[in-house]
Amino acid sequence: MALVCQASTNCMRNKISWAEVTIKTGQLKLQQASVAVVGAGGLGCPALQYLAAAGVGRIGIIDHDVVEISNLQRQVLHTEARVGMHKVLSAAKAIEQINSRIRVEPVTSALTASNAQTLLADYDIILDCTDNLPTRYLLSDTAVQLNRPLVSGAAQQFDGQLCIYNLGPGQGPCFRCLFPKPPAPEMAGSCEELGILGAVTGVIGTLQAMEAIKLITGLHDGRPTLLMYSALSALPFRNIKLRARRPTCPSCGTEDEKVGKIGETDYVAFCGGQRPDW
Amino acid sequence: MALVCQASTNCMRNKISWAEVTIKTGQLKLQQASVAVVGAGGLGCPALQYLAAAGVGRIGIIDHDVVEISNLQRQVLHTEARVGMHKVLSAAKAIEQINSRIRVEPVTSALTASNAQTLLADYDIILDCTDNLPTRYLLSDTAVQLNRPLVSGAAQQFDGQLCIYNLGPGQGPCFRCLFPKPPAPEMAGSCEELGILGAVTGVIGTLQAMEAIKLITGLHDGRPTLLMYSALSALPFRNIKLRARRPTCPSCGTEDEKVGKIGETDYVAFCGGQRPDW
Amino acid sequence: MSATSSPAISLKVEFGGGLELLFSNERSHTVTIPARAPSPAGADTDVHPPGGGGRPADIAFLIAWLRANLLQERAELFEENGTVRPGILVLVNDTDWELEGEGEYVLKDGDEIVFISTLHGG
Amino acid sequence: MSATSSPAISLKVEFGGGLELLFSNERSHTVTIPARAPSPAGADTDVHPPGGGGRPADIAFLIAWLRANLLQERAELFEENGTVRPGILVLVNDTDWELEGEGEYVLKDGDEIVFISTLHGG
Ligand SMILES: [Zn+2]
Ligand SMILES: [Zn+2]
Repeated sequence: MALVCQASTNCMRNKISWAEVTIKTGQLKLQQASVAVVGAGGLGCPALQYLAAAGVGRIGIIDHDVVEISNLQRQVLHTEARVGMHKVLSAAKAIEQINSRIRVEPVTSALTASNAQTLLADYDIILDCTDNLPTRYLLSDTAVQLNRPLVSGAAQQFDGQLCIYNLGPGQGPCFRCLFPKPPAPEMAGSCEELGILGAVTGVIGTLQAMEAIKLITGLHDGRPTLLMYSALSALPFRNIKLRARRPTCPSCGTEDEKVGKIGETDYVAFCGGQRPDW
Repeated sequence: MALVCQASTNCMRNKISWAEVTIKTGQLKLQQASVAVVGAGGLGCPALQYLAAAGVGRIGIIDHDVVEISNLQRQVLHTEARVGMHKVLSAAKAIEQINSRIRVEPVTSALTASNAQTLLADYDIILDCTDNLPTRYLLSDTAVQLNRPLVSGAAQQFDGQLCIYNLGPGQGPCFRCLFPKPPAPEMAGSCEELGILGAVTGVIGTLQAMEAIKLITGLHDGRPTLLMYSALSALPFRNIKLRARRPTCPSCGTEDEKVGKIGETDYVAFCGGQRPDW
Repeated sequence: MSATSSPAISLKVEFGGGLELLFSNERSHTVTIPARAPSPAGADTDVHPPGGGGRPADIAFLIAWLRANLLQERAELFEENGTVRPGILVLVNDTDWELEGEGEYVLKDGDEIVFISTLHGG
Repeated sequence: MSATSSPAISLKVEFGGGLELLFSNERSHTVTIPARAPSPAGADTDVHPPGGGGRPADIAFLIAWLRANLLQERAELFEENGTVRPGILVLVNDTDWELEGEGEYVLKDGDEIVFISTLHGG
């Protein structure tokens, strides 16, 4: 269902057969795939929308927040009528209206170091659509432990970032390889303080769905890259070629070269003490 | 409502005041703005979603099609329950659920050379979210006649294009300046033949909303560019610097330098005789 | 580098918007073309004399060269009267060729030239 | 071009992910820095002798230069132990600096160097 391709004669048929074959087998792979989306907010809504429209067979959604009226300026699956409902249930309802054949698995618990592996083990791909750094580090470590690619999106004000961490088991870097320390809390700000333009999360969240679809259908080239988006820049998109994983990374590094441990990490403390308001 | 920015103290307040001011005045401008979206399909759905979420005060939607089940793989505002309904009414319903303060003006007529100026004259900005070339040329000519920027999106298979035509009255090129002739029908194919990956229309449609928001809030830099998107390429986004309008353009050219006329053009015939199946 | 008799320049050539169908359905090509066009078109005052007569290779020459050497079918959908068919947009290193002199732009080694048609779906 | 006593190189430097707050809240800067670092760090065997001693300007030198000349406040949020604070990613012409030798990458005129932190919102 992801791609429609009907028989027809008025174009160069032989030339598009490759695309057709790819598309047909891709549809089957999508139906058989499972994706976990962590966060049903600004990034999660468009990601869920396009995963569902593409026909991904099973979709898990993890988020403990409830819909607030102020969310509606960028969290486009939620509605005024569903304010107060758990975001994952609101999103599940929206997905069901688009494509009732999708199996949606909503989880209303917060993701924590103690439940992350259990909640995520049963999915092929994990999408990081969260809005805070402690969960981002936790998700990266969990994806490494479970050997899953982590399609990570982030947005602030007019800017976005997109990266698949832990790409091709053991090849691409994890979040900790690139950013071994979180930014200073003074600079990080909160979503509330800085504001996010809804269309920025829309672009990044949709691209997260796209990357997941490429991974599922075998259309991803396997090279780790970071996409930077700046809505107001004269060059709005930059594609950055990334390093391989870092052998000394405490998370994804080679067993006897790892420097530091993360087993007992308190994720919140690591990101600046008292849980900040992001 | 487009951007939330609340008072807070734990970051460098003086440094983000510019962003704050921009955001506050931007919200007012959005409320007072009007945008016409032509086409409530793959591009129109995400564009409408983010225009509505951003709080654009008045949104016109023009499309004569009705929702079909096969649309749902990329036209994310429509639902299984609304199959058979006019797309513009389905989209209006979805927008109302997101933001009931938006004034939505649905038009179920097809856009034609005889009604285009009347239907579009009352909007500040026009979005081309259509799926066929004759309407694309008609919209470009109409935008020139009405002196409106035309935020144009297009998608096929894994590729997309985004451009603001007729940008800054008389400065940027119109669609005809860049593409004086449509591609040969043998090469154009149809959406049905070629298939479109839903997430591609999602990316381009969301970026169309972004460009409209930038124009409305005064954040656009006024330089004409063409954004090319190729979902499978190692360099997925390319930003192309464009020419100014062409003085000899039959549509937007200087009055006594124009070559050719388009007044009596039959748009369908111009694009290859019998109306093709796009 | 390759200094002696026939200097050549290497270019990255891309096709999009359906034009790739005419070129083995490959979007991305690396081509090596002569640094000088065999038959001079306009001014003959050579800026770079080595390699004999003719004019320095420009985009007009590249279009002819692609038609003769890379195009697989339906030449009339790509070339018309010594330039590209109207409706094909040419990009020189991510800039509209109109800003670079169109067919008269003199090619440099490593240039990236893109030929696209408009997309129309939505 | 500017040939005589103090050769310099011009770079495009960008900041993102909040780091711009430390640099006058401007993301994009064009800076001109000495082509040679005043105090040699490691190997002294000069590849490009003009301009006197020292080592050719590398990214480690750029970081020190930015700290001394462009940074407006809170130096400890940018620089730490002669390199960037961990958590800052450095990009050299759209490539992760780790693939380019990190601080030892020797700068060329026209290089584009980007410093970013991770974003976290969603
Ligand atoms: Zn790692
Ligand atoms: Zn024109």
